[in-house]
Amino acid sequence: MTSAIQVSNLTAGYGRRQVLHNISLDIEEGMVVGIIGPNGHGKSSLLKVLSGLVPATSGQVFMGGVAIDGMSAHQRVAKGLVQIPQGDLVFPDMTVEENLLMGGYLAQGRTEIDRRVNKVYEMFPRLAERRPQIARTLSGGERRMLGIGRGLMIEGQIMLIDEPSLGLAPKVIDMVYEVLAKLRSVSPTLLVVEENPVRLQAIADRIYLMDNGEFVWNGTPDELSRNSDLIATYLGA
Amino acid sequence: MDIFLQIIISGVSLGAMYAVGTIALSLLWGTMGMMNLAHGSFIAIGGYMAYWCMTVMGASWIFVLPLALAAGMLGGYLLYHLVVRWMFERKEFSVDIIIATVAVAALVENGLLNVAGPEAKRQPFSISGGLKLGDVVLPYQTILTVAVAIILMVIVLYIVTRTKMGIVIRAVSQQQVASQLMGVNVMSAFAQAMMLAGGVAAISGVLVTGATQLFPGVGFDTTIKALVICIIAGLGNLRGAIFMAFVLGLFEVAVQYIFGQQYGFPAMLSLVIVLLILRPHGLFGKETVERV
Amino acid sequence: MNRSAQNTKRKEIWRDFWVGLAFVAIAVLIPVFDPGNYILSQITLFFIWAAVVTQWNLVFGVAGVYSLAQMAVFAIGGYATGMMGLYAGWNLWAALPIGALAAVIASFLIGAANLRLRGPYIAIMTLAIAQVLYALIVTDVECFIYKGKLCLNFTGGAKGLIQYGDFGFKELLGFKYRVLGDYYLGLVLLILGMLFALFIMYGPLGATFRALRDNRICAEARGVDRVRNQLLVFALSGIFTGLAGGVYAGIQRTFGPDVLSSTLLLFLLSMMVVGGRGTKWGPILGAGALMLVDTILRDFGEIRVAGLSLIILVVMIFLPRGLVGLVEDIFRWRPQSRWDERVKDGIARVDFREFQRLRNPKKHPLGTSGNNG
Amino acid sequence: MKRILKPRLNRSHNTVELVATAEGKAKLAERSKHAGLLDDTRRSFLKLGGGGALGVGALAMMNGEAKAQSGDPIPIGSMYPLTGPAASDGQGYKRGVELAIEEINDYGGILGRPLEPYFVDTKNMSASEVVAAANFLIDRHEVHAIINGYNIGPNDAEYEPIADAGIIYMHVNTAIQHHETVKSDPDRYFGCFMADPAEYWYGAGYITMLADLRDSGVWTPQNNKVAIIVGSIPYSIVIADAMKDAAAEKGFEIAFSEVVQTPTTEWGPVLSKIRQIDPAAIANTHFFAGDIAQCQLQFVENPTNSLFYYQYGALQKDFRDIAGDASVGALTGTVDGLLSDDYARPYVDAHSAKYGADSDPQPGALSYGPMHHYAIAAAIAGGTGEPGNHEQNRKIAWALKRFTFRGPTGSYWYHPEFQATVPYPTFTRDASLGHPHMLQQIQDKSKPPVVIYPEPFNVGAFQTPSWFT
Repeated sequence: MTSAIQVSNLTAGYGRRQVLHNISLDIEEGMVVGIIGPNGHGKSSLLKVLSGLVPATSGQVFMGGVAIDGMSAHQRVAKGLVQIPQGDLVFPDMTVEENLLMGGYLAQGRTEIDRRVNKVYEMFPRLAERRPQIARTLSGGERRMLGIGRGLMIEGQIMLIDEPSLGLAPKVIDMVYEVLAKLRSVSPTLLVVEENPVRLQAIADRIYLMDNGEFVWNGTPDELSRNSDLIATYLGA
Repeated sequence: MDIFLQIIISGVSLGAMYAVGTIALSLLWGTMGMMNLAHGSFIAIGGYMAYWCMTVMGASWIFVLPLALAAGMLGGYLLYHLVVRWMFERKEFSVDIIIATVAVAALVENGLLNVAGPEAKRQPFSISGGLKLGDVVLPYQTILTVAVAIILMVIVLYIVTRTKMGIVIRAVSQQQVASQLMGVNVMSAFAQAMMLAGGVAAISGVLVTGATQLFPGVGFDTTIKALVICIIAGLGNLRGAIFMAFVLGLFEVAVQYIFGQQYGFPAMLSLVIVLLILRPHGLFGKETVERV
Repeated sequence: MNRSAQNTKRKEIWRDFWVGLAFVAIAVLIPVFDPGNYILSQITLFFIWAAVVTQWNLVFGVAGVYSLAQMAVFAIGGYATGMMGLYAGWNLWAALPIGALAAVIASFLIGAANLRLRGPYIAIMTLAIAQVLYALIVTDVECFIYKGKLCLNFTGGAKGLIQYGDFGFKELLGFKYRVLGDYYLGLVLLILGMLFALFIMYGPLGATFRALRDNRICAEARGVDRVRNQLLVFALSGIFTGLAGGVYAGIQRTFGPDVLSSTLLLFLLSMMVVGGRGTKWGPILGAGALMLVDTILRDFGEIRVAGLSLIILVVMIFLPRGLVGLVEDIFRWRPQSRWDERVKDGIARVDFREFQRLRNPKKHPLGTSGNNG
Repeated sequence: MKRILKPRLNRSHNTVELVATAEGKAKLAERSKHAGLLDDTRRSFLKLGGGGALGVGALAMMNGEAKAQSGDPIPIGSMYPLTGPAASDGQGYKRGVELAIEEINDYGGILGRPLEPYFVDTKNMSASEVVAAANFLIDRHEVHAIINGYNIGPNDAEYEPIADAGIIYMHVNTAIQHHETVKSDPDRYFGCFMADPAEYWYGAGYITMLADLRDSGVWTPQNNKVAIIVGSIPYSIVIADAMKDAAAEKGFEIAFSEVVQTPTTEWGPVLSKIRQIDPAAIANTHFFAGDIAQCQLQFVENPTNSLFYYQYGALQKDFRDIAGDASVGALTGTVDGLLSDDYARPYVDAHSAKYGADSDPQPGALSYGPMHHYAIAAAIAGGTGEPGNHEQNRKIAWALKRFTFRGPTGSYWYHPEFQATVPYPTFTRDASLGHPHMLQQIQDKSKPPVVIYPEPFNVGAFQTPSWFT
């Protein structure tokens, strides 16, 4: 199997403060990988370094065997690396449709964009209903769907999803994970960051545990659920 | 009756000038959150291009607007790459850019002073005469200015709401990080926005100087009034701004007529103060959600 | 506050003490070298502008309220002082407190008018207030009193107030040394104004103002009364601004609406930004730097304005934290990092919790970190 | 005999002078009906011209005999707005000084020492800017004299550093306040000269001119109403006030007067109010050329049968350029006008040779004359005086007052009491002592306005404006 994204000895930080220490990671094509860990220990930072929002201090990132370190965020998107950011970074003063159109920014041709939009509406019928509505007036769950749908518009090979369940009601989280499960069948490689592993265990092939900017453990979801020490120490559950 | 008509016509003339001068300012503010106090420089550049084209080169008036558009776009491009992009990421951008663009305005004014001289000039791209309505005259220049203001507004609105470029500019202004994650080159989107605004401002400069006169500091007054209008209309609300430009023009002229010329501007500013106290987000502005 | 924070604070106070002492010592000694009236009067002007900017910095930099009405407050202080001299016949020394009082009231009202506004709206609102003041003064054309054939308007009109007296240095020191009287008066004004500003910035009020600036919603949620504090910071900044207006009126012996001009306003605003807004020494450093540049450029006639603008632009582009930031970097041998800036806003919005964690509490001894919750 | 001027004038600085002048003016009016005035003034005019010629020649002669003690350049300062809204005037004054200094240096400078000019920009003309500029010129360049244009803001605050240094200061601030300041301490302000008559005289002069036009029969007013549009700076206001004072005496009624906040370009409301009154004459005392050109354009769109008079700004080329055809027929007046006679021609020619035919010689004339006058006076006094050399500068001040100089805008005779020039015929009956207060009319948009009043400076006749029906 070929690796979709490969990270070797990555360090990064903000100013003088180092946040990620020597991270290495190899994700094979079509895999769903979850990263869990306590709040504020570098999970989101790792995604931002991967997507190019935050520069790495050292180390390398390869996509399909090609180094992408020097690329800016928008160039990485063009290579097929999609990040769905944490919270709702939707465009608040644009309609649902316009938000989706922005997702299709790199797509060529009206018909292609229409095809993708319709695909997203199929996946999220709620969004189709809300088509002309201004994004800021959507509910939290709808906005999260919009964020994911917008990400799907790019049709990239790799999707980095940052805390999809953050701040949502359990019912809505169920919906979000239904969608993620569907995504798994569509095929792109997924890297999902979550604070809590419970939901992730259902869809992930492999789970990494991050603490203080380092991976301290990795294994399959089954192994995780069997390791009570780990759960007690890090996840407090 | 004539007096009433006269007030309407003077008010519309003034309002047309305000309106045409407001569009570019409102555009930049609405998209980039940038209060461009160098707006007046673009107005002056447009005016001087017209003067240069028709008086110095002796060319036809046909070339004036394209030339002004090109000069304004170039100016917008330069302003973005030389100044704006360096401070855009800062937290205090909204204040920093005020000071920076004032410095740019002073620089441009000084340059024009040294190159073109301090004298007030007649800007030749204008129509004299007017339509006789009884004892009152509706100047053709006013009709032209109103027409161009509305055409510019329609074009700008079309670009911003209907074209890909417009959607991208709006997206970038609302959510930079997300735009990047959609594959948008934020820098070039802003450069485009500034070029559009620069071109529109330069064209408005041709109109404004045609109705008044041309000198290096010509844009300052228009800028101040345009700012006031944008604020009253609400952040970046282009349609509201155009509407308010005419309302304020009429209001100013009516006050001038009833209470005396000297009270026009202070009354307009007082109205702004009262409006802002009552409606802190402008008349047509939305309450923005504050980011924590 | 824990012990180490207290230690840093004490260290900081001592540092400010020595910086201040050095500044005062130099300022006191300059006239000994007899640099001429021109230099002395330019430095006097610097003292006055620096005094205004330090007070403005409390509102603009520390409390983060983008008010552009500071020169209007200054003007009201100056006009009130001059009018007390002209119409009530008061000695200007006695009129100074009245000027300060008038300025405090005006500043308070301006703060009240802005309570519901934020960001650039405040800038426009305050600019409009200053412009209305200007327009009302220059259109005041009724003769209020006659002095000989001279018609004097109530406010002095566009011409400005005249003949309200001065501080009496002419009689006390003679024509030749009157400049020295002005000089030391300006210095005393700046020293007192700076002490006042430091006192506020070190005190609990300063911490509250900063908390409101950095995160209004969190601060309000924790029970900070924004309305009360905004009114307070406006009123407090009015005291020495009004006094500075009075001192300026007494030194110039004429006080006109040109102090409300946008050129002067932006010159002073540039002082604050170039120096480093929200910092303790930025306003003085910025005022000194810009006065110096402006003075040097006086030799260059027409390009003086252009030169000044260019320098302001360069500083703004390359030194985002102002000259104070540059000085800090020089002493710490640490280059400014763009990512430092970015993390403070853009990126930080994405992950606010991470942002909080990243804050280095040592960098902010009076720290925002303690007040942000 | 009927006194022409109201008591308020007599409350002024110089009762005796003014009353005498008032009587003189009455006589003048009477005599002008016969042809006597012409002869009188023509004679003094010739005398005057001769004096001017002597002036330049004298400087050359004195230079020839001078044994130069030193060839060091003499620093001369100037401080006016070179940037900002009044830059147009400031740049003009700068050219006037440059041109005069070039000419003086061609003749060998002052007693063999060339002059070297230093210019400072006073930006917004505020008190602090101008005082700083004066201090700068004195301390840094040690200028021996400041030959200036005008600054609006300082209210004579700049007199203090200049008086401390004891140098010569000649300006055209056109402000009555100069009289008061000088009279308050003549010994201290010995070096401060105002090289043009105070704005105060404009108002009375304008009404007099209207009356003369009416009385001579070239203009038949439709009624006795006069409307005044008042600019919002003191200069404009003082003039308007003086017009109001003088109107009734000449049989006019001020039917309308309104302050306009300037600068402005929208004149619709005020013009429509005036239109309702339909006055015989309108005066606009705002003086920015571009603004009042708009006023004229908007007036002509829908005119009334009124003479339209503009203060000063209409003299400038900008006014005619902007108003174009609409400018023809407009009246303007000044006590600072560039004369259209043979005496002024060399200046005009030199100006267009140096700065191009397109340049406007009007503002430069106001600094050009005083610069020459100073050079001659300094040569007579035996040299210039640096800051601190009160003794030498007092000699120059004496020479400036003693020897009248004829410049391109009229005669520089400084009144001994208030050290400012005076207007002819409003203040002095002797054309050789005054700056002529001229009424001018634009009769061709491509040419400077034509002087139509007073004798002997007039070169053309009043024409009924084209907008009259």
